Amino acid sequence: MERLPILSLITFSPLVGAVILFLWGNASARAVRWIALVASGVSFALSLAMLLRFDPGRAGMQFTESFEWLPELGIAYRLGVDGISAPLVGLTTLLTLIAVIASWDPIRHRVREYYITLLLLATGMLGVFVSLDLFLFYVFWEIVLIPMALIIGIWGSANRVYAAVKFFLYTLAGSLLMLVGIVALYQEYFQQTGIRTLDVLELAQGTYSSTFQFWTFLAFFLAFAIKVPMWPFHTWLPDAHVEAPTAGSVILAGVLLKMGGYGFLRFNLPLFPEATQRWAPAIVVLSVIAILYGALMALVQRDFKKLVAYSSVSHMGFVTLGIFALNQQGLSGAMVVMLSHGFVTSALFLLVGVLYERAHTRELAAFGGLARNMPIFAAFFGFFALASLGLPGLSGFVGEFLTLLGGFRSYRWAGVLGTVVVILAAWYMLRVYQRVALVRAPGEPPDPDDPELRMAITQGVPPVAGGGDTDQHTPDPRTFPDVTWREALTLAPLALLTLWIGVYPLPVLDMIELSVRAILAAVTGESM
Amino acid sequence: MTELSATHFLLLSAALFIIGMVGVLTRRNILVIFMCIELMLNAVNVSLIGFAWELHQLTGQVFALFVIAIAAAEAVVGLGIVMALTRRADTVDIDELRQLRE
Amino acid sequence: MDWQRLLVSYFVGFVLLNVLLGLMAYMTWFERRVLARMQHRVGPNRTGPFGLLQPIADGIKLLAKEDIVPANADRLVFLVAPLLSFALAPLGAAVIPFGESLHLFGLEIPLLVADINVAVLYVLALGSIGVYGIILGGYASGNRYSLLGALRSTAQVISYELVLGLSLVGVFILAGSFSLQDILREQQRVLVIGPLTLPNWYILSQPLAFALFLIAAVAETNRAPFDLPEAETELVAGYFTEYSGFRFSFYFLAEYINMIVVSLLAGTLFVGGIDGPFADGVWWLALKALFFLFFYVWLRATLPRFRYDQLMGLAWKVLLPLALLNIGLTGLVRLWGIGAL
Amino acid sequence: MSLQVLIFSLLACVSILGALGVVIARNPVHSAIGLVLSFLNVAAIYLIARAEFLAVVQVIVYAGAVIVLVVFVTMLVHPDDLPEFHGRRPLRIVTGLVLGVALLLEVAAAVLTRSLSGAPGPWTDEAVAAVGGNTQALGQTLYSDYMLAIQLTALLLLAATIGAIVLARPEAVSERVAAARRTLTISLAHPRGLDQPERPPALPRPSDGQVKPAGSGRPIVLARSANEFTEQPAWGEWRTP
Amino acid sequence: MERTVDWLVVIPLAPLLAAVINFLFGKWWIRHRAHWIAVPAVGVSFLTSIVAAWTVLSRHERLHQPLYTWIRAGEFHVPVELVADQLTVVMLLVVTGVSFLVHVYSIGYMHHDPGYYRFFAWLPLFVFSMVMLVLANNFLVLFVFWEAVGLCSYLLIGFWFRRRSAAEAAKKAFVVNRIGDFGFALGIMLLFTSLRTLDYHAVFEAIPQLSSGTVTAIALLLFTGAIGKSAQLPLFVWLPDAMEGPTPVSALIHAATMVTAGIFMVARAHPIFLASPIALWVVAVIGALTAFVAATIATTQFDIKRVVAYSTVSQLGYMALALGVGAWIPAMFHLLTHAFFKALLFLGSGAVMHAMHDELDMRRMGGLKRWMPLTYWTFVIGAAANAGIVPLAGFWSKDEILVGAWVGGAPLLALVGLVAAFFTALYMFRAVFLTFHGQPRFDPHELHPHDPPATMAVPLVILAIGAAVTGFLGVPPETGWIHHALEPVFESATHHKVSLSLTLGMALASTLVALAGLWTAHAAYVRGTISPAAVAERLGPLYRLAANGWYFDVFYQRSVVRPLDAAANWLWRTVDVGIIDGAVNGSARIVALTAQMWRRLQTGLVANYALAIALGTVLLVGIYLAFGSTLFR
Repeated sequence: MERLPILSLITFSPLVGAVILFLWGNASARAVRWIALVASGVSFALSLAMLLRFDPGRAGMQFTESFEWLPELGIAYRLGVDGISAPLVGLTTLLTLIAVIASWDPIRHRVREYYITLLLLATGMLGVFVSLDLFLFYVFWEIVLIPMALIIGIWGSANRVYAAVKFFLYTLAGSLLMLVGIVALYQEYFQQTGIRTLDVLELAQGTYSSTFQFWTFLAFFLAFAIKVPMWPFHTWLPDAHVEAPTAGSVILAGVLLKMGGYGFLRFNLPLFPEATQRWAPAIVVLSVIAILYGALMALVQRDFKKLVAYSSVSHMGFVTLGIFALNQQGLSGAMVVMLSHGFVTSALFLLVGVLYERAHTRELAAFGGLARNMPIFAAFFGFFALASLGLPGLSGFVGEFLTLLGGFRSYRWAGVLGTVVVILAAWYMLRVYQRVALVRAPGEPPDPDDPELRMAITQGVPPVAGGGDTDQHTPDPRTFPDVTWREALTLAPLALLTLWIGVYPLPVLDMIELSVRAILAAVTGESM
Repeated sequence: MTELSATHFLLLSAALFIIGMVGVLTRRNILVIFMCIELMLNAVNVSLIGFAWELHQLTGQVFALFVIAIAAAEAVVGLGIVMALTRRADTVDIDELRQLRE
Repeated sequence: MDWQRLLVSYFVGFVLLNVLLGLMAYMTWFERRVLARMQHRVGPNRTGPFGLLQPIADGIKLLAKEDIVPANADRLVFLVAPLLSFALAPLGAAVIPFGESLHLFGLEIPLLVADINVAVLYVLALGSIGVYGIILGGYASGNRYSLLGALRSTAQVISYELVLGLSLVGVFILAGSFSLQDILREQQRVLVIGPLTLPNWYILSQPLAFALFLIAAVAETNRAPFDLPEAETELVAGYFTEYSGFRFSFYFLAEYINMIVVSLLAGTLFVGGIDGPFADGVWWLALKALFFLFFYVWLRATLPRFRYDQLMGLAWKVLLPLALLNIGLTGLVRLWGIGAL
Repeated sequence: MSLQVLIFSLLACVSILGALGVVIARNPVHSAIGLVLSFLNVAAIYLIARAEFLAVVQVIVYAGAVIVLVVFVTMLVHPDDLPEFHGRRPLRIVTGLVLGVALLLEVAAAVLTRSLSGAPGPWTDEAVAAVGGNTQALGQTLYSDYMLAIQLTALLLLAATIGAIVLARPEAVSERVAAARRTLTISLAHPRGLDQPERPPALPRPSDGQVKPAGSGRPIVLARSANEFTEQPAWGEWRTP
Repeated sequence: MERTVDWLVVIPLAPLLAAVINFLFGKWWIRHRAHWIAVPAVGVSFLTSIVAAWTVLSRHERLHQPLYTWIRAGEFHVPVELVADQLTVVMLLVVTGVSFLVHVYSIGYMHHDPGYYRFFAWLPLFVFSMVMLVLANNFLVLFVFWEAVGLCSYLLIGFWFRRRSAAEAAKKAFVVNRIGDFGFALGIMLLFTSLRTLDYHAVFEAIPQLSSGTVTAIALLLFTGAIGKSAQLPLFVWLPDAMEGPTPVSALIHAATMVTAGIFMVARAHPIFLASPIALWVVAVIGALTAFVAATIATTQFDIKRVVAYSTVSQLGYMALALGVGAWIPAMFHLLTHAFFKALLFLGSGAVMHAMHDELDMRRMGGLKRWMPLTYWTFVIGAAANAGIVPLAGFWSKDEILVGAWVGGAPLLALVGLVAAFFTALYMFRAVFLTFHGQPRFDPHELHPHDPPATMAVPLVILAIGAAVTGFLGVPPETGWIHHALEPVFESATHHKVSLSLTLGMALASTLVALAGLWTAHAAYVRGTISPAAVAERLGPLYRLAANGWYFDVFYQRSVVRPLDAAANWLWRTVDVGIIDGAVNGSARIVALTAQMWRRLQTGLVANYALAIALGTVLLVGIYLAFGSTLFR
């Protein structure tokens, strides 16, 4: 059947935009933005069509495309999505679109280069999710690295070069290990069957010795663990997030981290079932550490973005916990957490960006009482903060509960320790919400009807000044205008999706279900 | 050794090549080094033509032709570099040209 | 082995060389006379009838002069350079066919010193080697004027040699050979176009190439209006400022021999060489060469000297593209078979 | 020993002498003369090997163009201040000679102990003559079997030409490169240049009563009339009226 | 017995729609008309609840409405279904009824607030959440709305977000609740891992299969949730602080409905608790202790709302005690009556605050009876009901609890309850006397206290009537209307035969205790025969203990919050930045240093490079000559 190569179209339409921008040397900033918008919009629309036509009743790959590329080496251009990658493709295109819109005003320098980089990044990310050939996958995996490092390193804030280099080297170290793993796997499969192939699905059919599995698993694992990032490979993340521009953070948190989780699901589990079982307890330990550690770190951050970044570490800990719990709830939950984290954390970064645009600082101490002059901002922020702390009815809860349930089923202690984080998450998220949106601006006196003022008058207790100690002089938060319609446009779809996943996650869960079941069957060796 | 054979060409080629190499190694003037490199390339041509002649092939000549073309290209670029270098560093002494270090 | 042929060639060459030297000597006389006429002067007329003995007197004078080597000079090179120039100059004539073979004493004597199948390239190669005479002479003098003259000359000669070579490519394409014999043979054919019967001279089919060749040849021989290397007003006398006596005469000789060789070459390549009405023969070639030599003098008398940048600009920006255009056109014509002349 | 070998040996000897001259001569122009000598003899050797076209090309390209260029450049760059006039490096000469001798021995050993083992090709003298000579044969081979290679070579020469122009005219080219960079380059520099945009130093206010010193320390004096202006010395001491 | 209907969803849907509309369009469009949306919606909800209650109670059938499947992952299957049985409808009536009244009251109370629309968005949202909590058919959905009411509580406590105290209180409420939820969630997970289902019915069926250890663990974990939500010891600290919210909120959420969610949940899950005597014992002990501790604290507070708040904690303790001793129906009965009189008390104190311009300190009130008779009388009814004065609502329900405790095998706990009852009467009437009796301790010329407007007065009156008469739902004891209504739910629970003499005796005892408290309060604050200051002086440490809330807050601050902060800070600065990141940067530095060393090989001298090339050539050719035949064939 001659079908539309929809996955290729999705993947490469941003690239087309990038090429147009590249060739059109003297495009005005306005034209550049519109071109980027159209390119990412087309990609998004196509991915929506793809998701709508996706058949959740089939476990295997759908919309597959394949043609030989380097047949002597067994390298082919193979694309396809299943229930695991399809939602992530949708997430990626959506966040790319949002990133394009979110960069509309904040990026004022080297606009054309910026959007070229962004679109290139989009193609790379989409390629990672749709490619079924290890070679292709690796290529896309590495393609992602460079634009992201550029975005951090060029359009970032003060310490950006350090962050960019750290991000680049850290993740590159991981992916090189993965390359070693890929080559080893390729060779091993060739020696066993005499077939040279890099087709993931075919490689998964092979049986490998346990020692081989053990080490190759490790090679793949490290690449993905750094990307996720798991404790203790997480230290690039706060730096990268803090220095990246808003859209960069959005993409980084929303999509790049998912590539790690996706890698586990797509490669580590089906390819090395035995090693997965052997490594799982250790990884679960790391995951639980990450969950708690990230939350504790978030508790003491003074930088808004760093706080969100550490909360990402915590959330991604749920993902790995769910995956290596190795049961249906855990895996499905991990997928939902990935999606949810994509929406929620991206939105939080957008919100930080909104503030940064106005205050040019991310110090929490510089803010306060924003709910009065920025009610829409406060509403969005509150919404996403609640989603982030796992309030039921919003997307965070579904995933977290499923992963914790999965973890609890497999490792009781892991579930218990992981659940502790619901307290910590509430604590740090509400703390920062109060800090930023509630009470009063720094230095602002209490309102006339405030009991604090009454206490001050009647008992001589001086009111606690709002805000905290900041080194630099920052603008008064009371003068900040509320979110612009464009900013609201980036936030609203994320809010709707967050609510949708929270209230009616069934379509997503159904989409994931069979694919996850197939992976589980591969790992545990049970039939479906 | 009584009849002319490829061996003669080869020995001549070797001699020229090694003289060129020694020149490259020992001289300080970048232009002389340049000439020595040309000498080495030419030496290679000698052996190519020798083989071509011995074996009734034209391939050797063809390749010699390419070598000449490439040598010409190399000369043009190399001399351009020398010009630029002397314009900047005011010397042709390779012991003083250390830009490669940084 | 054909020792005989070698000997015959040697003999022919010897004769040719002597003829050339003689011609050269009277070329100077010819030039001075013609130039003088053009400038409403008389010219040399005291030494012998019509001043015909003037070249001999000049030669004796030069040979009798002291051979001065400047203290600053690179002695060996200084001494060798003019010899090089002089030695290379007549070699070009060796490949020019002066007619069909003669049969004397039971021997076949070709009126040609050497029939090389890369004859034209050989001439070009000689031209490029000839540069060394100039550049080494200029360098060895240890004199800035000389050096500058030499550099100018080198750049000029290299540039125009390129034009020269490329202008000939059209001829090569039509003739399908580098050999002058072949080229000549091609031109001896008769071209019949309708009612016209024309000789197949390449001046007709390659007019552009001919023009280019002529210009380039003038420049190649450092003659006016391209005589920049020896521009007296700017560079004293260019690369041979420091030369005197017979070494100077070598350069002088080389220049005139070059002129003659180039004229012969032009005559052979474009206007049919020995081909002509009534009876083919060396006299036709001589006539044609004489015309070109006259042309040289004519130019000298008529045109002022080029400025240096104009000179180079002309070569690279005008002549070279035209030469390439000519090649392209000729190639196309040949490819489409129209030129199956 | 045949005549051929004799001629060959003669030419080879001169050629090697020329090559030695290249290496030994202190003056690069002498080196160049040696090189030309060597090349011419090698060209003659080509003639022995029935490679007439190559022989001529060797002369035209190597002797006539490349070496002329070298000599040209030699004369352009400080002809009186050549490195070898400041002494040589004995250690380097010794190492070079040792290496050279070692390689020579190795190659000689290789050449003399082995024999040619290729199959003879089709281009016998008769075959070459049949197509009209060496040039024609070479042309046919070149433009059929080596079509792509020759086109690539052409491209290479073009690139080299452009490269040489770029290298030789840096001042003109830098502007052109900058213009190209403006349209086609993604720069890695930060858009704002510096992290903290450096503020220009505050200009002295008119009320400060100070005159900003010029580069040489001379005060800038505003001329009130053309006469006054011409009276100021362009260089040197400031005259107090 | 079970009937599937399709109108049950109206009960939650109406307030949800109101909330959404008010939230989205309130600020710019609806503004001060917000109540026109919220109040009718809750009214509809209330009427539908009545219909549901009538259907369920009269026909003895369960109503059931499946909505959709929420989560499906493997065998983990969570449908959203609405189920109304007897327990549910009683709760529904309480929730929607009180909510309706509070909504009406809020029209007047919140009238001048700039966040009026917001208030009328959050309040219906709470109603929705609470109703869904009650109607849920499985533990996870219960948990979802459990958290949702927590959210509403957060939003409403922090309603005046510009006040630091309000923001802090809201955060504290949420976080402390989360501690309870942590246990609750674990309980649900354990339940699922053990039984592979979360559906009430299926779970209760399967309980006997479980080992007693597991059941106890599940029960205790679930009860942790209840501790948090229903403000039991040791997690009650959030509730008094929650008084920073507007008073209607306190009335509705922190007295009448939300805090009883814990009680409701335990009652709902009673088969699990019944299977674990240890868990029941824990519930009872914690309940009794909470009742006592909170009562003592309430006695020492001066903030009128705090008094009422601690009273709530104390009353919730009673309910927990009832649950623990197996007196399920009395617990629910007390829940019902408590809803009325506590809502009344809060609304009454709200009226006082309204009149006193947000003054909360009873030491600056006094003599208000004169200006606010309606408020006074309704407040007295509420206080008396709370104190358990015959024949008001509180008397009947509390009496049943004490009886239940006595016969349930915990006479000691019943005695604790009695002691607490003394304090209850004491602090309730202390509040009444301090507020309404005596001379005004404020300047009447500046403040002109007056009775509230009709929208506030009508709910007060209705609630007062409710507080007065709802007790009769449980009369006669053990066989009242309420008992019959709830009987089917708790049929599996064991029933103790209660003798009439015991009932009467306990009634007498509690009445005496209550009157003693009343007398003490009168003596201290009206007649002045007892000096409260002197008593406080005499009791010394004990007084300070009570006045400072038994130092729970201090303890948490010192032993949990600050150490955790410090530990996190240490982890960040030492472990994260120092060790982990240090290792990363350190390895980078090592590479850089090594590279610096290698760099020396790069001399920049072309001659050296050429030499290296030549050397390499010589070596390669040598190798080729020596080993070529073996290496390269």
